[in-house]
Amino acid sequence: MLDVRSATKLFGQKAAVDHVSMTVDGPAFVGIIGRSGAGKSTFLRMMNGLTPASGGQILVEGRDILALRGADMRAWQSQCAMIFQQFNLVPRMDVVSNVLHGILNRRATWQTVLNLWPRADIIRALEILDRLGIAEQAPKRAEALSGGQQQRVAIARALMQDPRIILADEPIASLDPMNAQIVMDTLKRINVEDGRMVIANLHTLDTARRYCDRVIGMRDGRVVFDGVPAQLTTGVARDIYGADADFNESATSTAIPTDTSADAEYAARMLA
Amino acid sequence: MLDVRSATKLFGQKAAVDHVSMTVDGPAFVGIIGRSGAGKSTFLRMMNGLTPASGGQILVEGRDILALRGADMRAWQSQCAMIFQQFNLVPRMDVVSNVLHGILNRRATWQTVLNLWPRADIIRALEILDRLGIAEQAPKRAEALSGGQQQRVAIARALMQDPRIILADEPIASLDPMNAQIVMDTLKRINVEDGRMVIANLHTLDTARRYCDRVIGMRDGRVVFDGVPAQLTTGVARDIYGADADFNESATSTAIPTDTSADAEYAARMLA
Amino acid sequence: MPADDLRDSTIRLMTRKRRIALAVPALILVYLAYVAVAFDLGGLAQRARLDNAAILLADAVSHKVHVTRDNRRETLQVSVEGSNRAVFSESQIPDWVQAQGDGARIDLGAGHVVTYDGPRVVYDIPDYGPVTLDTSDGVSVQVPGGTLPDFINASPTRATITTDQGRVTATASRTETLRYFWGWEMFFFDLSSPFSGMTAGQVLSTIIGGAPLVEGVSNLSLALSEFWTNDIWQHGAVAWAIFETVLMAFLGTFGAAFVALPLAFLAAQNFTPSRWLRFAVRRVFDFVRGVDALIFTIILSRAFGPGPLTGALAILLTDTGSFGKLFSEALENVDDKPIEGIRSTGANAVQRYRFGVIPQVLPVLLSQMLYFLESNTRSATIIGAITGGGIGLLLTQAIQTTQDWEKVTYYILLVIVMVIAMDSLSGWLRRKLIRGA
Amino acid sequence: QEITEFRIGLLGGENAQDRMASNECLRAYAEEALGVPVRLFTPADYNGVIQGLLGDALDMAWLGASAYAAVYVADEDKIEPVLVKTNLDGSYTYHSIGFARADSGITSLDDMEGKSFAFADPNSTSGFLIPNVELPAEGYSMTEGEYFSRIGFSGGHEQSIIAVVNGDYDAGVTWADGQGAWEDGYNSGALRKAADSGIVDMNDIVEIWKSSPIPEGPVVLRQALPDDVKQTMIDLVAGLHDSDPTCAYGVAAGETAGFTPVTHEEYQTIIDIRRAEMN
Amino acid sequence: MALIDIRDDYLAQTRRKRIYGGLLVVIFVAMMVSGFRVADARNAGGFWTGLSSVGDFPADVVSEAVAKVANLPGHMVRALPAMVETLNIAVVATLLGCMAGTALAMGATRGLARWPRLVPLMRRISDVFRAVPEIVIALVLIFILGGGPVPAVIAIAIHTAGAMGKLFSEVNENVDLKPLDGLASVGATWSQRIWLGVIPQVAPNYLSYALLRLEVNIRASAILGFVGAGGIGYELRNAMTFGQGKFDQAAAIFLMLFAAIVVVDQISGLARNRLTHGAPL
Ligand SMILES: Nc1ncnc2c1ncn2[C@@H]1O[C@H](COP(=O)(O)OP(=O)(O)OP(=O)(O)O)[C@@H](O)[C@H]1O
Ligand SMILES: Nc1ncnc2c1ncn2[C@@H]1O[C@H](COP(=O)(O)OP(=O)(O)OP(=O)(O)O)[C@@H](O)[C@H]1O
Ligand SMILES: [Mg+2]
Ligand SMILES: [Mg+2]
Repeated sequence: MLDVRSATKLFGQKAAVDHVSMTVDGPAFVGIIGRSGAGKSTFLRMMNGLTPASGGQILVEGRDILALRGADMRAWQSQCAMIFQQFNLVPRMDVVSNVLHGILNRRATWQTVLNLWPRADIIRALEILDRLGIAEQAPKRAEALSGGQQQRVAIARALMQDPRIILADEPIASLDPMNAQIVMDTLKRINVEDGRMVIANLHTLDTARRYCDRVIGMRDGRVVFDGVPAQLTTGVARDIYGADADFNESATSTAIPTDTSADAEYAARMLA
Repeated sequence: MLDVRSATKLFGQKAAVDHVSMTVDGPAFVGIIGRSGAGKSTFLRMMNGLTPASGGQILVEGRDILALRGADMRAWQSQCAMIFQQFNLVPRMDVVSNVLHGILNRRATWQTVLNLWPRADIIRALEILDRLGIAEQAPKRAEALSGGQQQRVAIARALMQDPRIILADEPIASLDPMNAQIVMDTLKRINVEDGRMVIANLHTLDTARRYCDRVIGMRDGRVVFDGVPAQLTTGVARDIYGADADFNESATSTAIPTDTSADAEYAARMLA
Repeated sequence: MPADDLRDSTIRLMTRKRRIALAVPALILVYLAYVAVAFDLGGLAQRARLDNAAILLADAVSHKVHVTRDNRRETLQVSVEGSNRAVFSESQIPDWVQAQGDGARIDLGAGHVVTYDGPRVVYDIPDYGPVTLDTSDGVSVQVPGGTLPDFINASPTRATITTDQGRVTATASRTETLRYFWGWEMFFFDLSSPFSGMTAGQVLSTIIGGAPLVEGVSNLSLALSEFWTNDIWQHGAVAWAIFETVLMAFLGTFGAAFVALPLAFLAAQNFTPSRWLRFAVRRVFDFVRGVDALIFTIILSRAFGPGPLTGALAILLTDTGSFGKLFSEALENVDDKPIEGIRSTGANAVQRYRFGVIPQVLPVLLSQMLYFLESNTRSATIIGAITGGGIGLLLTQAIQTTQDWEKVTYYILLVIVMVIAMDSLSGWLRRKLIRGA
Repeated sequence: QEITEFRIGLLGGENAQDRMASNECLRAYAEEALGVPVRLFTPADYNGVIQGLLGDALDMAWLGASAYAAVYVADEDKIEPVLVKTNLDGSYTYHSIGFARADSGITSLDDMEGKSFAFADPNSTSGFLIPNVELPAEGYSMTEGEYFSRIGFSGGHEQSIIAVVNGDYDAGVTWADGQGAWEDGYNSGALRKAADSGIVDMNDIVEIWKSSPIPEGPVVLRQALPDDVKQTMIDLVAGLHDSDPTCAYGVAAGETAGFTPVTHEEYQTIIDIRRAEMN
Repeated sequence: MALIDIRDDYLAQTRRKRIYGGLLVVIFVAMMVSGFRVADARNAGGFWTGLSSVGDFPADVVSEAVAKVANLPGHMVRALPAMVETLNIAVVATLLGCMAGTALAMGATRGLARWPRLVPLMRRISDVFRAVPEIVIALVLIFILGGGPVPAVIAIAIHTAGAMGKLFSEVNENVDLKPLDGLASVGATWSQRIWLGVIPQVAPNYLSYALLRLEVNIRASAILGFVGAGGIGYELRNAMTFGQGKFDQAAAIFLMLFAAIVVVDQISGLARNRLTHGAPL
């Protein structure tokens, strides 16, 4: 289904993505890990067409999407949804409109610009929001929502696109543990229930271990690990992150601690 | 030396300072504590003449400074320096100029307005800055300095006034623990070495205990405690702050913890 | 399925949004349609004279030389743009005009030749034939075909032939032939100058190595002074006009700042406790701002007559209003802390303003003044057109007399350069002064 | 008393630079004769000169009759008329000429019903004051909408000609000496200038009305000037035609037989007419 | 650094500042004084002699207006259509100018422009549009199109487009680009990205600037009336120029124009206050 061949992106002299190759067959949940600057975001942006590639091919069902231009590229983008760390919603517009933006490419420009959405589209947007448990927020402005809710709106926009592939660039990096869990659970559900491929950049090992079918490690633009979560030992992680023996996994963890009594106590004292 | 007799300040019906009386003989370091709204700032501002009093007397060497007006009042202000929580420097002017503002009252207006300071004054300002360890900052603009440095400039301005009394209104409230210590040490040094009286509003008990010769507790505009730091038990503090049994002193502490090894370790790991 | 009422309310919301999204452009369109009717756009399309635009464009980049015969006095004169001040002397007459007996042969190029022969004029037009105009008794026209083509406009007393190469006009009193040339004529030196007629290379070599054209004056300074006093383009006078315009803007802007600053204190809440005084001062600001520099120009021209001072004072008055408003807003935004700090040292009121207020507001005021300086340069151009000063007057009058479009173009370019220069200057000063103050 | 400088105001009709240039010789002569700096001013319109005279900012100007009346009405003691330009035949009158486009089919005012009509400047004698009085007297109402559909001011004589040629107005009025041939635009006047410069081909416009003779506007001096200064300037301008005909041509804006003395009485009629125009 | 060095450095710096500052003040004062004297010398009337008669003209107008106060309402009613025309000129020109200015701003902002290479060109176009005074464009257009409101509309709109092009692109620079990336990722076209991603963010600022511009443009359209572009300025000029005898009319027209300016000022001030204090769109 997805066949990446030697995909490369140069910024000036520097290779942000350096001859990356991989193949994904079915609708897998793929996690990409690696430290800051490893090229994770650049790779996803190349796949989505936000950043033009410098070389290589990315074949999706036999078609090289890196070679697409103009309207063809936009048509591809409409099938390949992207979720961002900062949600990238239009803050001053309401939630439904933001979700409807997912089908911008399939409606006439003048129609979208004048806000003339067909009733059926609106109903579908509401159904998607309902599925993600935020239908109540529909009429509110996006900026009025919490981070977790905004990310779910972004996922709803992605679902509105009815995409074959969902790309997620550190989707939970700006969320608190509680919301992070909800968002990751949602993505997993979409992956399993709808059979859509999800490729997610993740910055914590335990999230990758917990949700992914397959984990890819990047370092300096290259793929340095490609395997199942079980193979992701602390030693391997050290290699990926280029960390020395001090490397402490929990420092990067965003999992919700099971024992929160100490915090609760502190909070109670503060509020008193 | 200082004899406060029933000093009172009414704002409308409300007495912000309510018949405060006290006597200070030598050049003591006096701390005033009390919760927000207790009238600490108002009392200092009355002493400095920034806020006219509603009643009572404050005798300094026999002269009632609350009765002063116009040029006399300004002459008194020039002998009674004030240090503010927010430093109250002129941010766009350089450090030396800010220090020189301490002697505005003693130089001809036209001279100061044209910024024509005698060489001797500039040299003295630089010496004071040197004594406070910030001579290097002399040519910079005040706004370019860190909070702690700005507060030391404010102290330098106070010293430039060559005052008999230095009033300090929560001088360390907007500083981090490190800078807070430097500023308080500086004030103490001035108090001890130069023999100038310092009256400081403080919002933490441990600072008061550590630096003051005498502590005055205010509540609702009245003096509710007047004694040496040793008498300042947790029970007394509860009275002053009107707090109940939950009162936990360390919550208000800004002292630098003695054992910082844990932090240092963490920092080292992060920087690695 | 989401709850029905939620769905309905959302759809209602979207419908409302859609209505707004359609209504706003619709309203704008309706308004524009109303205005189009009110402004008679349809009639305008008919009235528009695109040939005027063509004349304007052609004239802006070209000039014409007139060959005029006075039919009563029987004299011939060759001049640029028909101006009395640009008449070719005997020796300067260009070689495409050749005197022959009681007339002349004028070569308009591309085979077009006009011959003056006493009261008769023959215009030989290639591919058409000779056209003869006779001015001895009224004006009679003879053409090869017998029927008048539409490039000839003739009446018993006057005839005009217009071709791509030039134009011939004949009346009983005079006959005139015009030939068009590219470029601005005599931009550097007029006909009376010793440099007249030289090519750029010749001028350069004369300046560098040539023997002095006038005893005791170097060729360079001669060239400069000839350029400066050029009779046709009057570069010196134009430079003065530009200077006057900038002067009006400069004096007006900074003068206004001086007047407005003390008054702004009276209008600022934190410096003037009296509500009534504040209200009064603010209304004065509003009034002078609302009256507009234009009206002041007219009012002041009674007292001071025409000239740059009147314009400067008009700008000064208007901007006092604008600055008063802006400055008082800046003053209301000052931070009280430095003022209090200064006060606590025993400083008097003057010192408090000097150190507590001025350093805070000065950058704001300065930057506003410099913004105004640029826009006032433009206003000064307009005011000059009304009071009679500066480049504005030259420009508007050149436009209104609709003849010298090349000068109009020249002035417009100068105005654009002047405004952009003032814009850059004020931007540069803003960066310099405000960073370093 | 002494004067320190002498200021001459020049009325519009030509662009400012050309006005300056044509009067430069007069300035130089005056400077020599008076022994003080003499300066020329070129306000943008009639009103600029009027205000300058009223405010004592100008010492001398050559006004139109109506503009003279405007100053006189505002302040009787401000200026005095001293000289007037004479035509080649010795008369000192000119005419207000009504004109229209030849292709409009309009040949007289009778064809103007429901058409638009352009005046020049509110302070112009021939371009406003006289036609505004004579036309109603001939039965053509000057109330907008009664006879003419629209009546407006173009701003000046040139603008009137351009406006009519452009079709903004169906007809307009401007000035001419009424001597010489129509096809030349007469001997002098706004039509002549426009025809000479090629703005208009005289074949394209027709005359539809001509006023009774209008007195040429006076050269005026500020009354408060010292007598010797006044006399010097009067002598200078009156003698200009003999001493330097080229200069006189420039100052008079055309062929002239010179300047002759004139008195206030010559303009009493115009003043009365102007008074009648006031609200 | 030793104190002595710091001291010398500082003293040298103070000296330098004093000299520069003093020089700056001296130059500025000299420019003001000599500028004033040049202007005074080149003016027909002198400043000091004219000062006493500054009130003459207004006094003439006021006394005549007071004497004929009964005429004022009539004059106002007669000038009403011209007033409406002036307002229409200003509104249409602001509308068209702001639209063109928006287009210029979108093309002149790095990161938003459809054709990034044209950014410098767009900026120069704004600069030139801004630099040409309205009166110049209006007069040229009057020559081509004939007198009337349309040349004024075009002239003011061109200037407004230039001014707004600059202001709007300054607003655009602060725009949050994240929503744009979001829209790009779903395959939105450039116009959809701009309309849905940028416009909602900048609309309050744009509107506020546009309202401010409307105030300016009302004055500009009145001024253009002075040179023959129609509207109230034309009426005012004719009455004012005639002088004694029609001052009552001039006063009436002036009062009406002034009232209109004040009213629009107030309304737009209120509207801008609401916009900046974040009322929903
Ligand atoms: N627009 C750009 N121009 C130049 N260099 C860029 C650009 N975008 C990314 N880079 C560089 O490319 C490299 C890869 O960046 P990328 O954002 O893909 O890393 P990442 O793995 O997503 O890191 P992070 O975890 O910080 O998001 C980095 O060195 C970065 O500095
Ligand atoms: N200018 C004023 N006008 C009216 N009331 C005032 C004014 N300044 C202070 N007060 C009131 O006077 C009382 C004493 O205020 P003051 O600032 O002296 O307290 P404080 O002890 O310094 O508190 P904090 O720790 O918050 O600075 C408060 O109730 C305050 O609201
Ligand atoms: Mg990234
Ligand atoms: Mg306080």
